[in-house]
Amino acid sequence: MTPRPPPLIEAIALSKRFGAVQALDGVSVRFEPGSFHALLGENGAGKSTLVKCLMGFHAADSGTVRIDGKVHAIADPKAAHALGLGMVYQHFTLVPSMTVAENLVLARPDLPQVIDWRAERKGIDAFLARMPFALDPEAPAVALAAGEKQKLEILKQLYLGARVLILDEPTSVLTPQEADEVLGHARKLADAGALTVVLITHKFREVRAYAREVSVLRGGRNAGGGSVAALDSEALVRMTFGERPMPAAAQRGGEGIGERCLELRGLNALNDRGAAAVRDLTLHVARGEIVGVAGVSGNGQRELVETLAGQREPESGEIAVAGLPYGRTRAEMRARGVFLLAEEPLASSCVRSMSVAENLALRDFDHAPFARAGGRVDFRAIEERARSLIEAFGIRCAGPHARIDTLSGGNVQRAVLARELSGSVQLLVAQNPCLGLDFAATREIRGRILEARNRGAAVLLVSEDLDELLELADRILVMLEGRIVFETDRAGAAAEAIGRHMTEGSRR
Amino acid sequence: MRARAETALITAGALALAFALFGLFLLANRLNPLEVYAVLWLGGFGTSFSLQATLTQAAPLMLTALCVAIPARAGLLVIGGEGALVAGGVCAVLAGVAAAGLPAAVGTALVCAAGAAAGGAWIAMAGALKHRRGVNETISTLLLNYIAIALLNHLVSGPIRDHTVSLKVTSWSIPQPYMVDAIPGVGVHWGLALGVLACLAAYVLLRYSVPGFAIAVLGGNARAAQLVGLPIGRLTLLACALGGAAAGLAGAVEIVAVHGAASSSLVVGFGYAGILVAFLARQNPLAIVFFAFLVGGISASGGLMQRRFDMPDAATQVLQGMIFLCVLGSNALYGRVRMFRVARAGA
Amino acid sequence: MTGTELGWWGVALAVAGGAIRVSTPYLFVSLGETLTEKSGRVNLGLEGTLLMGAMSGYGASYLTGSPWLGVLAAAASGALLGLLHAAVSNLPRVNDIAVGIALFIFGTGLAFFLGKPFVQPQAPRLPTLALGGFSDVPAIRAALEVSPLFFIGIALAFVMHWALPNTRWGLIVRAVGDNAEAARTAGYPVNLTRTLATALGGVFAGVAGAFLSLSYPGTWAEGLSSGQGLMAVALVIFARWNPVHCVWVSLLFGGASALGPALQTVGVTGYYYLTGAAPYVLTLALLIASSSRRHRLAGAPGELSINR
Amino acid sequence: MAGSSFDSRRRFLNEAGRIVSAAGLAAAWPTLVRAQGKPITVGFLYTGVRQDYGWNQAHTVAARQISRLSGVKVLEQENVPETAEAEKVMESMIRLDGARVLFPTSFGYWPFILKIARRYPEVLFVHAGGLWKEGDPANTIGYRGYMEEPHYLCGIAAGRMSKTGKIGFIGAKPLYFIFNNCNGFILGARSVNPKATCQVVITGDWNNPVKEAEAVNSMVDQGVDVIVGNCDSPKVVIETAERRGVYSCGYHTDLSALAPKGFLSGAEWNWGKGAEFVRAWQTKGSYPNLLRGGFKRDMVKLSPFGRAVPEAVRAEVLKARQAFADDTLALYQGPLRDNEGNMVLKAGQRIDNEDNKYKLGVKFLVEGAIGKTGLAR
Repeated sequence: MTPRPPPLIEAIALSKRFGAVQALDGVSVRFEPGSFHALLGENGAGKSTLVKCLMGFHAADSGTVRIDGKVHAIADPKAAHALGLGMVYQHFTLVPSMTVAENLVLARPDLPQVIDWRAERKGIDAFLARMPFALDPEAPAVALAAGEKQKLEILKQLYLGARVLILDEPTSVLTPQEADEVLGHARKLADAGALTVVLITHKFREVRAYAREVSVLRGGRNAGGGSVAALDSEALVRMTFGERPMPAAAQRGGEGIGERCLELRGLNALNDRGAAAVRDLTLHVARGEIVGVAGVSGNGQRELVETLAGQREPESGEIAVAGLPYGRTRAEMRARGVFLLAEEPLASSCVRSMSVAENLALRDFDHAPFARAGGRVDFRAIEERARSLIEAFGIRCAGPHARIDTLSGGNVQRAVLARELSGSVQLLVAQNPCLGLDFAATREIRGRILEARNRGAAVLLVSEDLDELLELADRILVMLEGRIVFETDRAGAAAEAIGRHMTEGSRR
Repeated sequence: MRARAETALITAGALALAFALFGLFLLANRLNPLEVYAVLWLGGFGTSFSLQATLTQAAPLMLTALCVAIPARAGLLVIGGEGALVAGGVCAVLAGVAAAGLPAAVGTALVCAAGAAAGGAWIAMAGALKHRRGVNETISTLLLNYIAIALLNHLVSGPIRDHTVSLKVTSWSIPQPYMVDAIPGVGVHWGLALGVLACLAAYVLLRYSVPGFAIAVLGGNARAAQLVGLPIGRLTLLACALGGAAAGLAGAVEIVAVHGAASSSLVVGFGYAGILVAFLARQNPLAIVFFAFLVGGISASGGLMQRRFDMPDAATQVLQGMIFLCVLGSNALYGRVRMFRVARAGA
Repeated sequence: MTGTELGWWGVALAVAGGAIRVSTPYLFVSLGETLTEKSGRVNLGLEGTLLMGAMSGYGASYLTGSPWLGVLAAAASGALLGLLHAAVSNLPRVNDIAVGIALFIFGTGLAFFLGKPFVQPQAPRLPTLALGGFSDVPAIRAALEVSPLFFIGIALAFVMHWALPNTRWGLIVRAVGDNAEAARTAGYPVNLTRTLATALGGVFAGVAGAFLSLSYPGTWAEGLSSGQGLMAVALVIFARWNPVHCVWVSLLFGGASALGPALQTVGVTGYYYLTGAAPYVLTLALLIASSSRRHRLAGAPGELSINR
Repeated sequence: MAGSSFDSRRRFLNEAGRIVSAAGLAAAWPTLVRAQGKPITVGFLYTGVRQDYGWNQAHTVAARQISRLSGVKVLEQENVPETAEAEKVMESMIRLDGARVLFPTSFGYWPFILKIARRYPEVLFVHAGGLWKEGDPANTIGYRGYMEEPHYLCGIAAGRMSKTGKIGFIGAKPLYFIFNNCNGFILGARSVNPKATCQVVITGDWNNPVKEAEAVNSMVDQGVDVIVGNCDSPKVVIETAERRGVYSCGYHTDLSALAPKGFLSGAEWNWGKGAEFVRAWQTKGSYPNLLRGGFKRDMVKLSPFGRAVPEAVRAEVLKARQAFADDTLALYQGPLRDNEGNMVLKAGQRIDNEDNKYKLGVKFLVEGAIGKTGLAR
């Protein structure tokens, strides 16, 4: 099929409100045909809402969308596909049990009732030949690595004849090396004039390396933009973060590094699909020390934290806390002061149907004063303690009886923080504690983690946010494909070197 | 408190809808719904005698409903009440026969305990398979039902058969003193008292006890339960064992209060009816007492409706099916009813 | 009469003949449930659908005189109950397994309620194909007197096996059952697809019922079904959601049911209950062997409520 | 779906009534009509469906007959399980419907009758199990026909008509009366064909169409060409036998309509005595507490012969029936071995046809039976 040039996409004064939140407030943006346009902004700046309006997922409250000059009301994704718009989402939209070929063909609107697979395969092979990266059409999607899945998502949109490809934070699940490969190919396709690429990201590195134009959003409003070449990084930072002062580094205090608290030796664990996720991992965390584990998600960090949390059985290797083998039982957690901040607090460490007070008591409802003689739970005591914690940790909620799933993300994390840090913490394991939180909440939570460290707790901080690690960690390890591949102490830590190790020796 | 009112209103609405639909069904079969419902009231609830009949039906349902409700609290969907009841009945008889010669009350208590233990073990098997091997508990308890019934029939017609009884194929019978008769003045066997007590105990245990709270955490979010180090395996087994014990007790009651021996009369669908009662009560043990009474009343009135209107006995099943579907459908309304939205938003 | 003393060889023949006769209802319910579960929904109510099919099939055949019209009526009643199951299960926060049990109670009650007038009369039965003509041994001829529904069932198994990967609807059903979010993003209606799949599953179960009442054992009675509908879910797991495997699994279940009576005719008595329960024990054993704590059963659709 | 009007249902019930041969009733009819007495309500309880061609339908015939008595209103309730519910249903009929005579037809209701009979002396409980013994309440009656006698007659027909000399007996459960019927059937057949053998299959359920059909098929595969089924509803056994082109004998009611070609004859109940009990209770007359009998007391009947039965065989069977009626033919008489070779009755030993105690204790199958009772000796 002869590639028609991609259309000019113009969004004029788009506004969209979700309940109390004004997600978009009169945003205008213009994607030139064949350009590689980055949409930059913090989490919650309105990037996703904007493109979802373009793709017809949401109907904008006001404002118009013009394609090649003609105004279009895009009712749903099907209409957007018809106009040549295609989008790749952060979460995968693949059918695991289907092969690459089936996933490609599935999305086609004009799929005949009976599929002639010989003809389809010829079409797919010809299409793949034109593409910069190759995938085995017969491979089931479930067996693909994260990077290959992302490539298949992109191939799916191109196979559908998308001429405007919107990538929503595509590299969050890729190794930097895989991200470079994917974005590099996208850039080549855009330069060839066959495709307009819109990259939604909050990573300056990617904007500088690949985008030609950039538009910055802040708080749902236009915050500047233009050609990347003409803007230096200071300008980009100012547009993205506005005049806010850079987060003041919390003061580091405490009596310095004590003896070893957490020791892992030769730890192995599998992921949900039975593939090796944590490979022969050895590390230790001493009292009064924050050890950061850097790495792009999908390299075994989730499985490591789940193993420490008791949510996953290790295949082999030893886990020791305070010198003793750690079986992740409730008694050991209590005796040795082991606490954990999971990545999605509501999904991993709270019970949605229970109240805030009950969730705060998950760790100690079976001990006095909350458990009375004869195994009776004293709900009054639980409620009293909850009131004091809500006070102390500033949890905004409708009181201790409110269901926890009625609280905002930040407040849920504060509640979990209150539960985990109000005791005598010897070892704290935290995974992406500030994921998706607003600026103020992030600063407060990082402050509390540092306080725990200053009080002598050993902290293992697993995070995909390099800035967070640089700010908090005394020592930073890099985890790649289930192994520790690099270590640096706080002084010698350089974002560039850590970034390289996060990518070196990647699979291909 | 507001959430409880919401549940009551929506469930009442669903029941009203079900009775309305059944009314249409009666009209389609040239029967006057009002007359039928009058007889249903008379047969199930109208006179002191019909209340007795209803309570007789309701007693086993309370226990088999707990076999669904308690595991549901731990997030498991168990439909093995029928098998646990049968296992309970058989072991109750074996215990009674083996421990003959005890004082009556002790004997009866022992027989009931054996029944409960057997039922508990039977469903705990499904709990163990779920925890250790990841086998889905709904399917395994369904299969265990059929296996239990086959074992019952095999044992009763062979190894433990009482050959002196020419009346029917039945097992040895327990010593006569271990049998109990009706609760004086109520005209219903002691199974009723045991059923109500079991529901109360289950409510208090699940709501106020430490293991009950732990089971609720497991049922609410298994990952959170793991994170705070709760013993998932033991809690799963405990929830299944308690549920199975309730159904096993129902089997033992059929022995000590009704038949005196195990036979195919143990397999009459109390297990499956318990699933209906548990879902009507939305797995709340206190509400089970009420809905067992309601479902028992419908079944008890089935006979009178049959006699007065020459209506097939299956009519009560059709009505129960409609009630079940309407109440399940009403789950969609929670959080949607404007009046209660404030309760849910907790603003 | 050339009735030779067949002895043990007779048992094998009886089990083979029995396997074919008794397996057909298992085949249809397992194919129906496979399709329903491929779309991500479990229908435990097939026992009620089976009985409704048996009743409406027998009734229609009696009233119209044509057994094939009976099969059609059974299919229609199956579709209606399937649609009812889908209608309630499509609602938010409704557990499709509980809806299945509700339909098991409702369908069984409705079948026995409406079926009262048909217990007495005799309805014309489905014809059978006499495939044993070549042999003069009556037992072989009898064993090979097979209902056309058996072959239709096998044909449908292969058609479904071909259709799932090779037709548009097949892909949509598999997508909806494995990753509903992905199907929704690709613009396919999840609930509508599941409704159709459950309705079609109901049709299969209805036809299974018609076989019981119009072909073998060929009567309408309240004790007709003995859990074939409920067992469909276990059969499908046994067959790993593969339609062609459903054929072998059904033959296995049919053979086990025929084993009991056949053994007795050669004097092996006293175990009729245990041989009857053999299929259930087998299924449970397989379930235990093939399940693992970590990942789902091979071939299991992702959205199945019994897998999460 | 088919219409579900109740009129068509009533039509079928009457049709069932017509099937029963009117002859048996005609004799007793005049005496029943004359009896006057205060109006009375009679309640029937069934474990299954009334028109099952089987056990329940046989009782429905008696219920029809009783309903035609003057001043009698009959209530019927189906599918009453043998649990505590049965007790409540009986009480419900007494208290809510004012029933004064109850016919709990199923075998398993007897213990519940004993439990409540003393509480309702004004109600007569009539049970078809024939299990009344000294000490049981006076207002209860146990009556039952010796069905082994008509089975013996069917055995004669089977012995004569069978070409392979192999006949088949399908029993529901391993109970004494099932074994008596089976022994009667075999003894009848061997009285005319000493080498005849009988396959015995126990299905294990009172009502399991699939197993019953499988049993018939596997028997016919073994060369059996005459089959009788002792389960709640013999409809499936008769129909399957007819389809396999072999002879069949009926049980409970007259099933000749279901097997025009292969039907030989059948053993039928005659619960007619029930009407006499009702009349006695109505008029405060006397009634027996235990009534068991065969042809001599007209408590059992033989179905009309099928087309296939030649004149000679009919005559032979009717002669034997007369012998039973005159009590000159004893079913169990020595020398008699069981199918495991033990001598059960020595030569000259004769068991009276109404020796209830002996018959209750039968745990053996006579010589020629292939199969085991599964009962400890």
